[in-house]
Amino acid sequence: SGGDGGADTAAAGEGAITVGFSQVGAESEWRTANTRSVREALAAPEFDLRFSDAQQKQENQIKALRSFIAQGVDVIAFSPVVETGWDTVLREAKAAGIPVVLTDRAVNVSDESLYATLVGSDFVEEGRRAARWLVEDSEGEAGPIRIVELQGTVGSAPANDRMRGFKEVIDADARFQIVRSQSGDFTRARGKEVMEAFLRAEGRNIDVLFAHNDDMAIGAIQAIEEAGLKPGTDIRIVSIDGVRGAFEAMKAGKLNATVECNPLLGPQLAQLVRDVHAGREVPKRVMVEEGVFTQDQAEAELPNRKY
Amino acid sequence: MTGEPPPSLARRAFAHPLLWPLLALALLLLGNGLFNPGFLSLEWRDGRLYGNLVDIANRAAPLILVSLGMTLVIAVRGLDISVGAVLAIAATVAAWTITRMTTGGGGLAPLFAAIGAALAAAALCGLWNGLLVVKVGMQPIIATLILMVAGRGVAQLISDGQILTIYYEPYRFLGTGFLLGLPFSLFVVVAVFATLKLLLDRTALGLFVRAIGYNPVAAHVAGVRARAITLSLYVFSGFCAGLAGLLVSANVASADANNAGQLLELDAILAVAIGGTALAGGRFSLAGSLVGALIIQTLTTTIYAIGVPPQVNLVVKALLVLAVLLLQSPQFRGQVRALVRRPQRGTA
Amino acid sequence: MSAVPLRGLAQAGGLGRLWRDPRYVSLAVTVSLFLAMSIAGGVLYDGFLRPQVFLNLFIDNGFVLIVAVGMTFVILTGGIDLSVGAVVAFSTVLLASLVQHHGWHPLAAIAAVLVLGTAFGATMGAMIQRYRLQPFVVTLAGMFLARGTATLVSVDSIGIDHAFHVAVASLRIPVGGGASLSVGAAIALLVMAGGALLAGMTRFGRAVYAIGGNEQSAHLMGLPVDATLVRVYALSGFCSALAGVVYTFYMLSGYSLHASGLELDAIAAVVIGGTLLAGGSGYVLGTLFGVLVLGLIQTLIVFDGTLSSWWTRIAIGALLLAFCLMQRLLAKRGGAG
Amino acid sequence: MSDVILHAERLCKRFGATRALDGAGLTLRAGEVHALMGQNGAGKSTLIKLLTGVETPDAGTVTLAGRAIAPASPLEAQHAGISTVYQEVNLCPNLSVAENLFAGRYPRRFGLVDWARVRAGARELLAELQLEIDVDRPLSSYPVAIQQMVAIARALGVSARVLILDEPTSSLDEDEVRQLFAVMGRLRDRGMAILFVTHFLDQVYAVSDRITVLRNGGLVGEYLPADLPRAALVKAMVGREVELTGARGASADALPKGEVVLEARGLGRRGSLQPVDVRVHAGEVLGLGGLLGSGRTELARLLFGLDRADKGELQVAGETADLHHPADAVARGLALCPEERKTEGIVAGLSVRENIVLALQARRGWRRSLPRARQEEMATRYVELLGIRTTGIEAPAAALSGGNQQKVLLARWLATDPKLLILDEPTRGIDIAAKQEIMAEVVRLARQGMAVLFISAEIEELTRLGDRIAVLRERRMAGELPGGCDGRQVLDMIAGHGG
Ligand SMILES: Nc1ncnc2c1ncn2[C@@H]1O[C@H](COP(=O)(O)OP(=O)(O)OP(=O)(O)O)[C@@H](O)[C@H]1O
Ligand SMILES: Nc1ncnc2c1ncn2[C@@H]1O[C@H](COP(=O)(O)OP(=O)(O)OP(=O)(O)O)[C@@H](O)[C@H]1O
Ligand SMILES: [Mg+2]
Ligand SMILES: [Mg+2]
Repeated sequence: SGGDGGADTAAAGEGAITVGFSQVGAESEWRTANTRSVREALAAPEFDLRFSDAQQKQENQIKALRSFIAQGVDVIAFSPVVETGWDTVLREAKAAGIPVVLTDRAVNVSDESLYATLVGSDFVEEGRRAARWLVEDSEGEAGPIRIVELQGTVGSAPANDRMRGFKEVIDADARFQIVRSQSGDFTRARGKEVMEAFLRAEGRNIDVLFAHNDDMAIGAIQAIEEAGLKPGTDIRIVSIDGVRGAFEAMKAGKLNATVECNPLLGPQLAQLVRDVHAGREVPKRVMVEEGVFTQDQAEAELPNRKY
Repeated sequence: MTGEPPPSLARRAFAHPLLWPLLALALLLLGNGLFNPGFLSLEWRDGRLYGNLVDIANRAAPLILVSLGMTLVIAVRGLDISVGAVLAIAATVAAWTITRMTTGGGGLAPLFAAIGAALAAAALCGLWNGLLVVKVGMQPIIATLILMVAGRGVAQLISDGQILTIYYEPYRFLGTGFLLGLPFSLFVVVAVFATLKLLLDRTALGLFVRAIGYNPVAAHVAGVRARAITLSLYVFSGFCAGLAGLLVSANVASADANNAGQLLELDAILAVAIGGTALAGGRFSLAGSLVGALIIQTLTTTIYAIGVPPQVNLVVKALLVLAVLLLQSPQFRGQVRALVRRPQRGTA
Repeated sequence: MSAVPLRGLAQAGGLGRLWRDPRYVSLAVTVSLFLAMSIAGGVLYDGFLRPQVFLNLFIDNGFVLIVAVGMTFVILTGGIDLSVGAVVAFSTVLLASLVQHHGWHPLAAIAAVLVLGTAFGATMGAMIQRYRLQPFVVTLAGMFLARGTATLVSVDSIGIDHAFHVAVASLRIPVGGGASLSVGAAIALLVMAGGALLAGMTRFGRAVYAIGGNEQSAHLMGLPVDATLVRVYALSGFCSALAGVVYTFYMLSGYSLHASGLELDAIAAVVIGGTLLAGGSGYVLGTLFGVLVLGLIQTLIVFDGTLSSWWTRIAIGALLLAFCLMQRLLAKRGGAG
Repeated sequence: MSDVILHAERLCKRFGATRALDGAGLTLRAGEVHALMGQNGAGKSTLIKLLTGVETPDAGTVTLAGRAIAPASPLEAQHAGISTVYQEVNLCPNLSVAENLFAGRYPRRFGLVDWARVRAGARELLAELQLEIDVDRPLSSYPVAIQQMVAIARALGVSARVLILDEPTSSLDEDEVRQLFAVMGRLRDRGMAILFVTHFLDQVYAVSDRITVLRNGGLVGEYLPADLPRAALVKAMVGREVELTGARGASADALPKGEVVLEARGLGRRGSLQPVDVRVHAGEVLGLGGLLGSGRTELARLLFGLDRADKGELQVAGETADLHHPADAVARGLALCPEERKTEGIVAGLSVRENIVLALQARRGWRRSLPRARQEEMATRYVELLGIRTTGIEAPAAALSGGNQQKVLLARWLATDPKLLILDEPTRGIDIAAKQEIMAEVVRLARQGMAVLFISAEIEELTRLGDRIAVLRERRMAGELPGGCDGRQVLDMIAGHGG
């Protein structure tokens, strides 16, 4: 909890690197794990962490960045809520001579030199991976394979990108067909509700469910069970994130695959901050280690899951 | 709530404030039925009733509960925008209690403990709101805004930011169980609604609530304990949100402190307003709010059922809400009538 | 209605009177509490009392202030406008789309956005007035509509890189001591001043107060109630669109999810600033302080820099509570004395 | 008739089942004060609303200076030259007095409201009515009487051809009424036509040049005061003969005094009332007189627990009573019919029945609901007893005429069968016949053992009704007089000279 962070900050020595970190919020387990990883990695005495939570609002994040600049921190790191709209404030940071490290998501800026580096995942690639798993898994099957899609929050970057990546691969194969697509707002409750409606409208003609995150998939699994079908068998399910709940579902045979989107990038971030502060050359894009997990790996992997 | 004098039955039905919300609901369902013939069908399978109508009622249950509490708060010139956060707190407290207790063993003890703890926490939240409004004299929207902002934080504090998953079957029954072939949540709604109706119609509470809403000063002068009643209505609103929290968390077998009940306050107020309750206080209708909540859920289900692309959802919802509102406005109906009659008058 | 306190000052012997008149007490309390909170921040955190920190309040909350000024008028009539955040988002998306995808000059796009926003507000006002619908529901539908239309224009966020827009966005107006204001903040301050003048010194503004006091009486007194109501919502629509424009200067992007929940921030700012939600009482100047208080709470929390996500929420709630409690208690005492 | 300014003919107006106006008419001439008379609910206010565009007539014509008009809003009527004070104070409580006087027609400079001129103008207007108050304070901080004067001043401020005053004097005391009449006289001499509604016959004969009488929404006739003695006027209004003599028979001293129901010793409140002693016995009517702002309402509020006393002691039926809430007072058998009908009395959204049972129900508590049949029986009884003109007991109180609302309020408190009934200006706005009935009812209740504290601005009412008369002056008790005394004695004590 928050109190520990405070104590560490107080203990930080004079020469510590002051890092201002602006997090998106605490909207999901994934995010909480991400926050925890960053906090733990930057709790070392060599850092002095200023943490700020934006409550999912870009305005708040920009306010936080301005405050960091006003406080004169050494390095700014943040997970952008959205891709656009960062030019002005990043320019201010640059003018103040504060290097910026992006985590988790990319930003769209006119001038690439406005940030030092990005460590994080690629949502489009995650969508592609989910689709590739599906294509492999459907080898030898005859079409049409009817897919329903549970989208994330309308307009959000992960939703847009995961949809794009998924379609890109699926569209190349004529057997696949997305019959219904609706937003489940990244939540279990919505995921369940929307899946119920899908099942009601399509009856038993759904072959595959693609959910933009695990939570919606978990909600949808309940809906499928309540409708008297077997998730994972009657309807194959692939989702993204790789949270603990997804592994449990895979272990129970209810979820077929999850594409990992690894939130534990704290240690990588800490190293980058060190390098950037020391003026060392860093790569512009650092990927987090991620994989695709299926039911056979679930049992072995479950104990390793921290979130 | 008001008992009109009894002229002709037809006239009374026509003037009944529930007529237009009900008509709107009927039109929505009918439209759905036309678009998709299977929509209105009900099916008896494995001793249960299945169908979109059951789904709608079941899904709407939490919203109905919250709207009932909101109706009474609004009736006394208040507002409670913390219901979503209170729902999240109740859900989290319930899940937390269960995770604590089920490690010790099974039985029904965890179920009752969870229900009790969640409802107590929710009622306490309501009491807090009520005290800020009644004792401190804050404006209701700000008083409840405080809990709206902080409440989710408290819920996340309890859950440590995790989605608490509930592996305990008896609890799931609240959200997914069936009784006599109908979803259990419907019984909760009916029980709360009937109790309220009895309480408000058979005792003097309904009269007092309306008196306070129309003219708090006059009610006070007449000896009505306006402040105590207002306070207890906030408690009740919290309690309703707590009940809704139980249903929601039991339905998905987990408590999501951040997302449970997100934007619920808006939907609830919308339901209350569609149901014909005056947001300025005084006139209120519990049945109207119930119908209003059903209308909102039907809208949502309609959007899913007809396969509206997600980016058009909001526009469709907006247009449907506007249509419902206009249908209810006597001025608008008058205008339409005048338009229809004009050609006739020309011939006459 | 800043004009009135000033008048009071000039007329009857300065602050003493201002403090005693119950109508200004709450405003005075709000201002004093804001100052007290700033000083507390200065004591607790290094560098908090730098001028730029306070100017940032205006820079970062400029669009909130603009929206809140429009909202003040709506609330003064006893109404409410929930569509503001959505109209801001819609304006940013439309503006960005016109500039980036359709090759409009930003100035032309700005004009179009302002006209559309005003018309949108006026339409809602006309529905509320003509069909006697409750403002809450009409503007809620308006919120769905505006946000929905924004997603129809584009689900993706659109970055704006037109030279003019970028130049305006990065323009800083120095105010001495190395501190500076953005164009958006300057516009917000102008809107605030204009709003105060409009509320306190014009027939329109006074009609707004009269309607909030008692709509029926205002009608019987021969005030143009219907026209005023429509204009108030049009004004709020205009302010939201203008806030959208300022937002694009702030973010250089248009996005349908921008400014989510802004309506609540704006309402909260207005009410914290001392305006009665029931209508008829309050000051535009109070709204300014409402916005500043909300901004200051954010700033305090960022300066603290140790709070985890949930503690941030609880801290915001607690600071809000502390502020409102003090405000109530002090205003009660001041009003009585 | 060249001097006819406003002429209305065969006006009809229905509200649902109510025929508020049914063929009423009126002729107003330049340079006259014209009294419009009728019982409560006769349609006077409705007629005025039709003339001024608040409501539109179902049938009938209105001509102003020979041209047919159909004002669609009060604003249009104002532009046409009709300035109006409506029956209930219809100003904005949140605005300052000065603003209320000038709203809608502010003097402006460079397009902006010129506040300096607004305030100067406000003081000038009020000075005409000899009223010196702080024009910057919000209107709501003044009692109804002052608000009424402000409303009148606002109407005077418009250079209109027609001035309409709907019961302007009901809440004013004699001094204020005299000021108002002086102003009306001046305006008439300037050629203005003034329409004036009142229930005080004295005032009618004191100022009016002509009288129009309405009954049940229809026109009874137009008369010259000289041709219409009081009895005939009352008969024209009511439709039958009405006994106008005092309701009181025996002199007060002859009555045996019951036990003390309420006793206040040194009861006071900082800033509103100096410590006073009051004692009321069962079976007696204590009249309470005083000028505007003398503290009568404040005393009533203290006795009822609406305000908290910070000095002194209150005993009800021999027991010390610490009243925190009106409910405490109600539980002890006290009742207060408040002065401010609109804000503190009537609950406009509730039906007549609900308004009548409200206080009784509050006393019984929320659990023990009065059976519907008893509510209806009770409401019907009081509607008949007090002659409340309504379409039925389920009609919303908002649909009742002002006087009838006042009767509903009285019924509410009578229904609680209190030990002590405090009536703060209960006859305000009530027609002459109803006033007789109410006063008779008060006396009857007192004879049955109820104690009554009767606050009134009318000395005649006090002397006729009071077994004793207490007088407040400048927020302290000025003295007490026996019932049935000479009105002039009371007047002297109220004004603070002579005694
Ligand atoms: N808005 C309304 N709706 C229904 N009925 C109404 C309405 N306004 C007036 N009435 C009815 O019309 C009748 C005439 O009312 P009006 O107010 O004109 O009486 P009045 O002569 O002014 O009485 P008073 O002396 O008590 O003021 C009454 O019976 C009243 O109940
Ligand atoms: N002429 C006046 N000028 C200024 N303020 C007044 C005047 N008359 C009354 N007030 C204010 O009105 C308030 C209420 O007075 P209160 O109601 O007790 O008087 P009252 O004796 O009941 O007279 P009434 O009921 O006839 O108005 C007081 O606070 C007083 O300050
Ligand atoms: Mg009248
Ligand atoms: Mg009085």
